[in-house]
Amino acid sequence: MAILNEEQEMLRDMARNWTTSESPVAAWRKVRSEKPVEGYSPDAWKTMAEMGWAGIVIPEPFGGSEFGWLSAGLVVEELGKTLTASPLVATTLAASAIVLGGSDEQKGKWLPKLASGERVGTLAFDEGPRHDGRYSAKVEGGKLTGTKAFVHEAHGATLFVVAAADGLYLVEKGDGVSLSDRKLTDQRSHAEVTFNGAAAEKLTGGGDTLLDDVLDRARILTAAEMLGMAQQVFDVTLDYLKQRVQFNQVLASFQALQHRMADLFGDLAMMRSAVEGGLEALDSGFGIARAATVAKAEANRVLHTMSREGIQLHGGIGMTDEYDVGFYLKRARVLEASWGSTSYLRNRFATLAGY
Amino acid sequence: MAILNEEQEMLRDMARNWTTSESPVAAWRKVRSEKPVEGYSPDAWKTMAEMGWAGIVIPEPFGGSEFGWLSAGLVVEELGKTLTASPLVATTLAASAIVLGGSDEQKGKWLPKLASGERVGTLAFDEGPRHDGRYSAKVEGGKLTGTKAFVHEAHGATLFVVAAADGLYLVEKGDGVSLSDRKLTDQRSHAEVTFNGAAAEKLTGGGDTLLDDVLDRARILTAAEMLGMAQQVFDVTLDYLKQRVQFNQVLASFQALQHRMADLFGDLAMMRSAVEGGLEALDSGFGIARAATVAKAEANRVLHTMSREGIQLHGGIGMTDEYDVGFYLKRARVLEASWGSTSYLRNRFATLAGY
Amino acid sequence: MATLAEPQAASTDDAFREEVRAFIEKNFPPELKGKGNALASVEGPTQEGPAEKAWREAMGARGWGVPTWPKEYGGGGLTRKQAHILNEEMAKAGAYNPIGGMGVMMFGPTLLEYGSEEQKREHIPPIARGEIRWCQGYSEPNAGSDLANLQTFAEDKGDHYLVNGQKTWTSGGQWADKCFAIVRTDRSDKHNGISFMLIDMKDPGVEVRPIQMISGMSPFCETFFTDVKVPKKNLVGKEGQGWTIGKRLLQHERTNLSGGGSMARLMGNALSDIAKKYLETDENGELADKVMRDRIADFEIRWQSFLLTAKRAVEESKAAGGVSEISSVLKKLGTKLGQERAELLIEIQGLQGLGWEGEGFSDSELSGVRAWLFGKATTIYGGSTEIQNNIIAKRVLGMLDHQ
Amino acid sequence: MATLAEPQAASTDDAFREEVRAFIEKNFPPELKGKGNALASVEGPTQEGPAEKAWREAMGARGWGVPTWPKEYGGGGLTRKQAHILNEEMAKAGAYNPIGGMGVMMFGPTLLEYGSEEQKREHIPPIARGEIRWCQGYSEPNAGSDLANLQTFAEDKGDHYLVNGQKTWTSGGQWADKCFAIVRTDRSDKHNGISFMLIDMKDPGVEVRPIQMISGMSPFCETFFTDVKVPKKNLVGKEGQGWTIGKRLLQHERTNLSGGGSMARLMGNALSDIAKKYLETDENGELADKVMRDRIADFEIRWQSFLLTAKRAVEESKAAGGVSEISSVLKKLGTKLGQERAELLIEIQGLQGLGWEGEGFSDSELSGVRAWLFGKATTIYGGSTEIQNNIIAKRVLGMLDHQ
Repeated sequence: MAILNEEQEMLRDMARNWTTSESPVAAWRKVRSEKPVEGYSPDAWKTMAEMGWAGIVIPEPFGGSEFGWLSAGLVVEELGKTLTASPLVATTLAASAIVLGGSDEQKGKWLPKLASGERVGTLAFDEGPRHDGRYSAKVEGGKLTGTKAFVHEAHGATLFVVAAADGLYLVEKGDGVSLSDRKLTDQRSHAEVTFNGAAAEKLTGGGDTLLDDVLDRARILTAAEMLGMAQQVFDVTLDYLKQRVQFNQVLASFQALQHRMADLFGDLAMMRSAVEGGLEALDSGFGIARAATVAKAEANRVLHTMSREGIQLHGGIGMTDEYDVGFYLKRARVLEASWGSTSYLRNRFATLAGY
Repeated sequence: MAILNEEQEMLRDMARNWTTSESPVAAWRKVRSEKPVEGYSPDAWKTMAEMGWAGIVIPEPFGGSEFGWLSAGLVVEELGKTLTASPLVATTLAASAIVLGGSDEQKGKWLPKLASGERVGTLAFDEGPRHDGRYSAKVEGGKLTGTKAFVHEAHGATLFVVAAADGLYLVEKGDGVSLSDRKLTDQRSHAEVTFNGAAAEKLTGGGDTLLDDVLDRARILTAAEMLGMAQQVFDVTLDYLKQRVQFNQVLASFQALQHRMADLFGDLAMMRSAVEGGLEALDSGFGIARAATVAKAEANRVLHTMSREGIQLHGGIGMTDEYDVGFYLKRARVLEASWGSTSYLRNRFATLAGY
Repeated sequence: MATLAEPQAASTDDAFREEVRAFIEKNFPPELKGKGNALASVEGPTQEGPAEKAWREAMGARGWGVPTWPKEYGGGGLTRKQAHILNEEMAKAGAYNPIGGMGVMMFGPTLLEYGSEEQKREHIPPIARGEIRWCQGYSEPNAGSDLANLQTFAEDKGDHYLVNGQKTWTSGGQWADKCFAIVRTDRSDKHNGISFMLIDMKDPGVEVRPIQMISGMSPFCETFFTDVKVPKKNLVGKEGQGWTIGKRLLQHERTNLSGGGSMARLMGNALSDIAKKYLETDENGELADKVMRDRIADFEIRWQSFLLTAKRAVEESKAAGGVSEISSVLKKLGTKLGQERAELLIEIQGLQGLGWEGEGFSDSELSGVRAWLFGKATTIYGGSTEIQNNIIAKRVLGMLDHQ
Repeated sequence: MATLAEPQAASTDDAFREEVRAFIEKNFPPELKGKGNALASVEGPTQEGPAEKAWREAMGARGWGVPTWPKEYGGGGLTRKQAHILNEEMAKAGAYNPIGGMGVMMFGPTLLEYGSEEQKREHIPPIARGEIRWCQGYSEPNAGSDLANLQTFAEDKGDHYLVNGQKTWTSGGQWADKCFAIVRTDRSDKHNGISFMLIDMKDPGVEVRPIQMISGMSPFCETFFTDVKVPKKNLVGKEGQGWTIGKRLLQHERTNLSGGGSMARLMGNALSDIAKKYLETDENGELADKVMRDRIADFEIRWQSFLLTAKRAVEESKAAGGVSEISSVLKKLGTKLGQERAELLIEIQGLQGLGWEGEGFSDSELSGVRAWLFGKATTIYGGSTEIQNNIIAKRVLGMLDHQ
């Protein structure tokens, strides 16, 4: 765990208390069975916004707290632990695109609404089933046309940050914007979003690297959610092994399982370092691209193994819907495939390093 | 283990008895310290030839026994177990090139001498430190010019099968052929061989696939040697674990080590199937290219792990020159890099399968 | 090398091949071409239409659904070679074996070995005709991999046993007609106090609750026995022999889980063919993503090597006689590779390979996701990989526990 | 986010940086630029020329070879920040710390913690000046990872101990002046019967036999003690405290093996730089072999993540005070990655990367092979990976053995 300042510790404790008491995995089960149209509980989102979480990376003049990315990561990690369904990551990323690339006017118009939770934002970038950095959506005369695949939190979003061939645009939900459900195995909100001559406003700031800068943030914050998931799978698996008795011994006493847990513990340590390294890079402003690549690649690698081993080490009951551990597996693969598969990220790492 | 016929069982038992009593690893230690110029014991090679091993794949009319490739593989596997230094693999491969691509005259001239062990043959194909299928050696007016890297058994060989840009050629040791030592970590015979206008005779038979056909044989027979090595490392490691006491328990009783041995046992089973599958494909004549690729790729994969785990599971003593297990590690990497690295072979597998 | 030909055997085989072709020609309904085996699926039954029924009955009448079982109990009485020819010809014609399930894969072979003459005559023919579904009553809530810890008790009541207790992971319990179960008949002896018996799922006191799995399906049940009367003739072998018979059955299960049955079903098309559909190819027709191409080749090479191992195990056990200890190795390897394949498949398809339901996904994409999730169970049931590792280390390699 | 600046500390640091620069300028012999630290190498000593000697003495006089050790015992008395600045400036100037070895890495920190005032005054200053080589007397033929099984016995003879027994894996025993050893002083108590004492390697009765390793080198010895007299003042701590002190020293060893010392030495240039030398690049300057490129990136990402973990461990242990239990995790991860790197390096170079001796290979190729082989020991010595796994599982994760 990174060394936190007082403000960060407070924030983390607040998030941990809230998820534990108000938004445990049971809350996700409720969302799953009640199927609210947004894909999350609007009440929970309202509470989160009231606690100021939607504005953590938004500057104070625009209604945010500007606590920074490490702080945002701490909250998202806690949400990951209990699989809390919310548009917090998506909204934070949309806000960061505006912070980086918006004009003063755009910032003044949108950031306060995102910070207050009044608006839910999301990134609508990829056009195919995998993140490949190719964007063909076109804007002519202020009207955007193109189709975006598997947009996270599309059902609740009213503001889309859209990657077109020539840059990023803001598009409001409304005329020319239509959704088609894409229900993935994590059963969260995903949709194909079609823009058919929708009114679009360009983000003209942020320079040539704006798109990549936003993607780096998406990778790091997603990795933070994955870190929470991996930590939780590890913790519940360890607990299970300590309690379950087989052949008259607790499973935790079997050396083969001890060594596998030691391996997972080492992997988890590396994942945490990589993710916190990414968050700290964002706060310091140095080496972000590389740190983002390392953070998401490590998150992919470790959560992949952790979610698989979590099931195996639970044995049969881990395969049942009644137990939570399967949810982490399903969500893990969706996040793994978002904003860069492991192989995409290795390619990017090599390119950044010049080989 | 493949189902053997009587003749094959006899041959394997003969090889096993000979290596166990006459050519254990101690024999290799003797070769290593006495440094005979050929890189192996000429007496041992003489005995092997007298037992008929050099002619196993050579047709009867040319002085061989024509027992076939599975038989050759059984002998080579036993040699691999005790790390017997010999030019048997190299000579068998050179002979197979002549069997496949030689004219009747060439067969009559060379095969009997290879079968009797009077001549040692070897393949001089690769021109760089890795097998890449590119050959630039040129022949003009019957004179071959080019440099071949890391030729196995070059010091004892008097007949080279050389890959030139337009096909395979036979070159005798002599004028225009010079050697430069390349002492590798396995301390066996390897040299850079320079052909400077050396007299060369083309192998005109065998069609377009001659080169690949010979390479497939090289891959399979090398894999058979690797199989013997892997089997031996597994066996001595298992013995060691059953004897060594730590914390008042034999190491074999530790579950973490039990599960690792079970993994290695499974890998070894797969390696054996792949290698025997390759040998059987050569005997049946069906699906050779694919089987050769699978055989060497699996040999590379499993022996890599086995040689590494063999050291680790032996602990400190496995790191000493006094123990044998380190020799297998060193030889393993040399063979792994010969006739196709794992990644080269995967590429070939995909190409053969059309993707 | 010369191969010894057996001209007479060969001509007999040729004649048999002709017989099979004619049978298929006459009996296999063309509309079923390319369809799978419904009854054999652990995912649950599908409705049997008239064509399916006709085909099952035709195969059942010949005993060809269980081709190597003895004719006297309704099997085909074929040699392994003939059974192989039958499979080849069915594959060529797009036909399939309509008779399968746990009765065929596990219970039948075990009963043929341990059952009484009367039991064989009663139970084997309906299995051979594909009329009866069997389920397995092994696991209990506190006895997953640790079967010696069984609690379900069968009390001796003279002419019958009175069975009480709870089983779990009963495959297809909600669709099964009968259950082969191991139950405790003696509380004083952990291993020798277990017996193998057959329970009618329609009997009073049998209650079944499907378990929902992470794949969304419910192929397994919790099964509750409350004062269920089981006639004494339904005891297989002797009282106390359940541990031996039960383990033998597990060997058949392992062989099926890895070698032929489930694994092959899980596999389907070559990964590379699917990859060519989902990923770009370059000017040579190769996958443009060389890293993914390398990983697919890595998998397919090992899969090839596994298939060779399964084949070798069959040859060796035939040479040695009986089921080989290598079944543990095959189960461990095959299930691991199956899971690897499912993960690779998802990665090849990207988010398109993670669809759960609704619009935007093809049937094969959706079933791929369910199979990926369900496949996580393959390294847990039938003796988990950890248990197989223990078996390999101790029984095969002789690595003994601390005494 | 705003960072609280500390203007005064910063200006002090700047002054210190200037001081370091001036010192290097004045004392570092330019001909040594880019050379490594001979004394610290486990591979054996190299001859010390006049320039090396001058540089070592200059650094030793300042105590900057052990920058954070107390001044009163010959250390530098620097803060961690200052030590960091010293390292930075040396790196910039191509200079190096000429003072190292087991005395610096393991024994010194342990003696500073557990030694008597007299012992510190006697032993620390020569280490700080780089004058004395220490070796480690821990392992025995039947007590490798299992130190509680120690047999070497020190018999109490009033004013001295009489030591008899055999040690093995004594690093650099043939070049060492002194040995810190754990020996048994009480046969009736496995753990509490062990004491930590200092033995002069020149004493009569000490005999050393180098062990040849698979890498061809002999960095370790077997050491035999026959009636060796060890004065009582050479007992560190109390009798019976050897287990506690010995384990503490191992924590320092682990930290060094993973975090900073050996690992960094093993590393050298980035793999990708080496790969660009040995492999083809395409028109974009990328490695043309995309599969190898992917594997190198895989390694380098994890290496990056490991370095971040080592950094985090330092920060956290500073925050918590003392050496952290995470040293086991670092040792395990760092040594594994080091071995992986060595294997990858060989694969990148093909057979050119497997040279043993003689013509045709560069020095760095040859030393890469030796390092690859020697590196196989890193997961064995200093507490094998298996032992680290036990420590992590039991002490960190609380997974207890069957009681």
